[in-house]
Amino acid sequence: MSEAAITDRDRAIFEPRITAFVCNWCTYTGADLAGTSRLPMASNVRIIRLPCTGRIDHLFVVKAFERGADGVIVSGCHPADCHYTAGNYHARRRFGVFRELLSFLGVDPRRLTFSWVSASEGAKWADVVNETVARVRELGPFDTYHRLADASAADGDPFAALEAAAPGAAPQAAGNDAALEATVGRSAR
Amino acid sequence: MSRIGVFICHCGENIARTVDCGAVADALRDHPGVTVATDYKYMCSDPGQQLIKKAIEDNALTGVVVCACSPHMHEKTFRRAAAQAGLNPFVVEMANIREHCSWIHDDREQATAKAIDTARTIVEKVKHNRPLQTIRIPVTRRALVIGGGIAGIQAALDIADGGHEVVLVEKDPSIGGHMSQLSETFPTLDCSQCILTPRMVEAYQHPRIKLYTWSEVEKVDGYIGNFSVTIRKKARSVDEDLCNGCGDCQAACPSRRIASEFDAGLSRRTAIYTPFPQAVPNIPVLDREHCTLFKGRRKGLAKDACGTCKETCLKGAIDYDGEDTFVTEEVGAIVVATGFQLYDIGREQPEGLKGYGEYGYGDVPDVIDGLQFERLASASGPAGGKMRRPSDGAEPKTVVFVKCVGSRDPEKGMSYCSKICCMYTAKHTMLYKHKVPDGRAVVFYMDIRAAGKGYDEFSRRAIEEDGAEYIRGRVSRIFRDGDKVKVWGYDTLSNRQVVVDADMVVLATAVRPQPGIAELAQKLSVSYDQDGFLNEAHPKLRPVETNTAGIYLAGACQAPRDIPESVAMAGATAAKVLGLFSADELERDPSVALVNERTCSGCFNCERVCPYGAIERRDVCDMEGHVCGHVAYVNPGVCQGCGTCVAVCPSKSVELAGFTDDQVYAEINALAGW
Amino acid sequence: MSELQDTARRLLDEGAAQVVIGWEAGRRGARPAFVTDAAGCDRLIFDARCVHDLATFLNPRRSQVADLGRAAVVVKGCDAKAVAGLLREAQLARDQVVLIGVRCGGVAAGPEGPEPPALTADTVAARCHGCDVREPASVDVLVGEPQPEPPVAATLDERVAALDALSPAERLAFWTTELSRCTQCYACRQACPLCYCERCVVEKTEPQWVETSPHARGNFAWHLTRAQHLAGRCVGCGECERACPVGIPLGLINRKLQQVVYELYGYTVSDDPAVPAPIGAYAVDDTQDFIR
Amino acid sequence: MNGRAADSGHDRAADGVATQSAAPRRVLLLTHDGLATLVEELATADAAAVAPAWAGGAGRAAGAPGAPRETEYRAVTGAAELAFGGRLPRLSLKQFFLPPTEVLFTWRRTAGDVELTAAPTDVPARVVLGARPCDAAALPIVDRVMNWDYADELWNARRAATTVFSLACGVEDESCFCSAVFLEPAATRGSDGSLTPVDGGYLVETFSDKGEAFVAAHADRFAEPPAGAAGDELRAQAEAFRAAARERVAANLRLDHDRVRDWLEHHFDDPFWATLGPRCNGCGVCSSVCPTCHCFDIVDEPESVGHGVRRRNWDTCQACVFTLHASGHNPRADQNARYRQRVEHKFLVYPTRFGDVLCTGCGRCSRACPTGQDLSEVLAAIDGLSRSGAGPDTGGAGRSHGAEGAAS
Repeated sequence: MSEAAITDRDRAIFEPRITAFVCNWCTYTGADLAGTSRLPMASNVRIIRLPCTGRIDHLFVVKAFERGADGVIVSGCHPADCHYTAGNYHARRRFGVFRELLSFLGVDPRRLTFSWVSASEGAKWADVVNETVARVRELGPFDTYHRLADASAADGDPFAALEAAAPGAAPQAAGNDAALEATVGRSAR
Repeated sequence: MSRIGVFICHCGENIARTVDCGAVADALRDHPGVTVATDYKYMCSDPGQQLIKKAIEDNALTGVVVCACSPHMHEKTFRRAAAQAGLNPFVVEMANIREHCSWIHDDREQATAKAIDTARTIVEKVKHNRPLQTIRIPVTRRALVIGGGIAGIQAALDIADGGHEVVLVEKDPSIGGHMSQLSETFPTLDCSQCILTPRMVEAYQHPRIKLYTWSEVEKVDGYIGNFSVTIRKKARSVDEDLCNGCGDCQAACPSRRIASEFDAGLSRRTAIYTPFPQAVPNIPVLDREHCTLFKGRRKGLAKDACGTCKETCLKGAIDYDGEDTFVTEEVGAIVVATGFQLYDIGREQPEGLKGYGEYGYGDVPDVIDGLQFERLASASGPAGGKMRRPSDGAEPKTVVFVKCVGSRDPEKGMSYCSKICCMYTAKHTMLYKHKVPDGRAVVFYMDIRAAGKGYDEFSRRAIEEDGAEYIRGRVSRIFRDGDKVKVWGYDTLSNRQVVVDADMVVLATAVRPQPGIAELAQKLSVSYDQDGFLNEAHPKLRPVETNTAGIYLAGACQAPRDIPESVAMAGATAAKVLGLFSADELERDPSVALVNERTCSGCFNCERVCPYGAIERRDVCDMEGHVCGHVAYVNPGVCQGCGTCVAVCPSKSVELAGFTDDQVYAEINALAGW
Repeated sequence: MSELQDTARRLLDEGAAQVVIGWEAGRRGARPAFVTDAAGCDRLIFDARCVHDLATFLNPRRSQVADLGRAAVVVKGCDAKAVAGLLREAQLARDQVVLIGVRCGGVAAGPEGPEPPALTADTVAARCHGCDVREPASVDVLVGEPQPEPPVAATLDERVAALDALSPAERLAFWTTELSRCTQCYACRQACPLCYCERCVVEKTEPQWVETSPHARGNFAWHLTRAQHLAGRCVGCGECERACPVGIPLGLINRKLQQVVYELYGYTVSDDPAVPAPIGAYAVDDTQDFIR
Repeated sequence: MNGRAADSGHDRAADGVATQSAAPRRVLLLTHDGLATLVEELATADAAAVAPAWAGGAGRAAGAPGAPRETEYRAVTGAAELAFGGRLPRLSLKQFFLPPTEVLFTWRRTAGDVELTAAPTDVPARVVLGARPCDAAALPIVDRVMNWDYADELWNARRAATTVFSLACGVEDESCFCSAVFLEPAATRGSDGSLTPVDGGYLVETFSDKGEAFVAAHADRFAEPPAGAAGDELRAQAEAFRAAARERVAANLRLDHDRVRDWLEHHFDDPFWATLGPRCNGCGVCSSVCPTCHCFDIVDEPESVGHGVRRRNWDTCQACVFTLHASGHNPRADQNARYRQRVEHKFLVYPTRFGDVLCTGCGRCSRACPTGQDLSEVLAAIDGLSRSGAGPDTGGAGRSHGAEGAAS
């Protein structure tokens, strides 16, 4: 089942759910500034505050998607501004890799926003929020990921899978043969 | 089972205008683990806080969530209130429904929904908050100051005057540093030694300052409040207690041809020597490198080749057999004030620097650097303060000054500006013109950078009153031409070549950190930049602190600094140290990392990423007590709570108090199906 | 062969090692062997069937191996990289182990067969393509004749590129199908020389970040985590994929990440333990065009 | 006790004589075309058909280079997918009765109360065509465990809903040893019916009511075997096929179970075990692919606040955490102990309780093991040790490691 099929759902009623992991010193404070400056922005983002982007684990992002997020924002201090001097540098490397990994496994990178938002960039935070919401609204709900567990409500039991006809269930196992010959070519070693 | 109280603040109309606070309270009342949920006009007001305290007492709450403004605004307020009601302050969290909600949304329905989500998220987090205790670390209220230049002396004096003991370590035989070599200082042209010497003596005689000269820091263990420093006292060969500084030994010493470091090589000294008459302490050291006796011993001669100083010394203070000794000092804070060196641009260049052979420095005796000029100009200098050039002692009638030699030159030298050269060159031209009124002072410059109180006026005075000739342009070549020194330069303003037949040339060479700075930085686990200057913790907000808590920076070890800046930094470090010493215990935020030693695999990713060197390796022993592995340990005194170690731990064996995996997981989980 | 056996015998006789970890011919093909006496050294072989990454047995948590005493391990180039990884990450001290390096001309896809197969583009392991350590450095003994370049295999890069060419939705469908077969038996983890954790993250239950249930959701979390933890560390020995009982193409993911760390940080896994891994380090001017 | 019902009287006699095929109730003929049509009509009907099919998977599915493609049991929709006569399927039939993960119940917390919803046990009817006899035989063996002190509804429901037709096996390779564990390549234990290849199709035999019912429901697809010589000829072909296979597998391994059990009972601390552990990765692939390994783990997985699912997942005694105590103590401290556990459970513990062995000799564990641990080889070694009456001080002690060394 392709995402396209799902996103046919009427977008008017689709309100993206975005989970944001932000550092306490720059982005969270920047978001505070956006508030004190009364900058209106989409209400689709839920912020989780952490001391530093260095603390943000790739598992947070995975769990957010598992728990129904359609998009994720990771935001912290600009390079050289890190309250802890290097946390954001380490985060930049880990997420530089993880973003590629997610994309390779089929999570559209457009569902992820990484940004540097300083404590003085309230307006930039508003932009980051609005752009992300608009982009994810365009992509539609991430039900394919949210449903992965039901997908194998199949429970690896092909019979159940036949009934559920859910994506990824064992009957499609043969599917990748075709997919493979077509795309990945030779049988792997 | 959690018993959480949720308190929703209207913030007058600020929140209530767009968020239906009553609805939030109703929604949260049904949330698992919530015991009370109420809204109120101003939670931060006194009655508001009373309301929370009463709820805590009446319902034996295990956690509190205040839905109001940003935690940056009032977290402290509410944590204090909860503490007064007998609740651990760290089980109190704020849900930001003002800055992050009511102030940025107009749709009442959406805003209220978001406020409810936010509140639920924080409630779920608080279910996993653990009571935390403020970390207290005992503080040894003694300080170590490394470097006895003006910065080190000032820091030592300020700390000692503040009532705490200071250990001052200087690698040279005397304190005083570069400032003691200067003749006059800008922008006032007052005599350098006249203002410095009293400070040196004051430091020497201060009851709370323990001075180690001819000594170096060998090893540094421990952490803020609890450093243990091993100091190498280099063999002085002179008993500091017996010696009375009479100077007979120096008068008697047969080897008298050794280039004087103090006079920047422009004069000669003896093997046993005090670097300069006002040296503090006024106790000589025996330079074993050049001493005839020790040369002999190194050759393996059966009988000592000399012994004159020992014979001369009436106090019997000379000891040829003394070795380096080590002392350990316990201190709570360390001030690094190791200062600078001038870029030696001669032909021999270490560490892959190119140097400036074309300027003839080191080959042409009358081409000297700024420090040598200071000695020439100094009343206590080799020429007694008369303007005499090194080669033949003649009075130079034309002196060329070249600025930015090795500075602002990424190609061949340093990319940074050495900052002090513009001012001291202006000073040099003045000193010269005052001594040789009919002489020419020609200055080649790139820019004149004279920011600072009275600085621009000073350099203008050099040009307008003392008639220094400033030529904007670089010098391509300097070479000997008979008894002249030819200077080929280019005037970029009039766009023509300039050739000057000079009698002497003064090069304003770049300011560089002291040799061996990298080794010292490693001992202190302080980082340094590509040029070797030590890194401050934050370029704007923490300019005199380092990333290693308890270690501070003063003067030119951090970047090129002039005297007033160095003194100001020294004062700043003293203020930091005195602040640290204001109590026997150092209080720290308890949100620090903790390693689960049972599941730690000892891969030390945490150690690699920790910006503060807070990770230590601990042995794991088997039942027989043999070391069978290593695990990481986070020193709570050093940890700053960034949590970078947590994210790189593959087995999730590190937790960050206040932001544990449990807490974050619960927050994410709370957002499911919003 | 005899050179390898003699070396092993000598090390045991001299007491330089109490056990030699190498390969022997089992009934179904080559397999790891643990030789503790000189006589047993005759069993040692090295040929194209010796695919196993023996560095796996140096994991300090494998007490049943440690109990055999100080080990001498036979390493191919790729195995040497894994050993370097263990040294780099403080799981092993260099003086704890004797390394017998073998010059390697490539190995087959699997250890099966009574005889080593002739290496052709069809039989050679994909991992051998572009191998840069055919003659392990920093070993204590190096045995065997210089070997020819292995034949060019169906390279993983082509297959990765094929997947890259798909749309995210197509890739998600592809991997959902692949990963739905995963039973989270963790054979991939156990076969990995660098998965040595005392307590794997999936075994941390408070909280349970990675669901251990082998539904596609848990399987995605597991394989994302496994791959992320191996980024910049994976030596590409391919043991995870070979161990997988349901044929999940893990090699594609590992290869992709090797490409990524190279493209982003110019890093390739080295057999020199002194070369630091890319994750856990950083450069101030690291690429950040993915960051707004 | 639906599960037991399926075990239509094939329990091996306790005297240790190998189980022979039971006398068929009915003998029929199924042509290749008939099979194809049958599969298609089953796919369209409610009753899904599981059969060995060509394995999917971009991974190293093909096994050794040049080796025939791997197969897997899967619900098939067309004859093209069928891999009858292909290699032994990657995983056994177990997954259709004890799935790698299954929901036990979901919980939802409503104000003050918790609401539980148990997983449904109304499994739709299903048929397995072409099960390997060693996989079919595993079902009644595991039935005993699943109905020992507690009747496992989910297992039993799936057993009751499933009709199993096995396919007489031509023997996979040297790792097969069904004949050493009271079975044979054409064993009918656990089968409601069987197929045996003959010219033009398969000779079909039924052994249970379920088998009977199935052929009756699809009567058009099955034909009576021709009378007279032609029929005898077919029966002869079938018997020849079985005989050849029987002979082929017999060469692989012979065991004296009583002696093996006795040796295991008295050599818990034998040095022999320390010769097996070092090679073991502890990955438990052997358990995953094993038709009789049935250990499971139970986990609660939250879906959101106050809402979650309790699941049952495959587990393995080869994993370190399988026996790890909360205290940090682990009674099975190393892989030596864990590998011993696997052998002892199958050939000592289960036999002692149920008078049987927890193994059907399919050899999957030997084929799948990434480090070449070979169960038939290990059993042969134990058989040898028990024969030589080796005490704890010999038998591999301080000898070359690996079963071979120990056996020599």
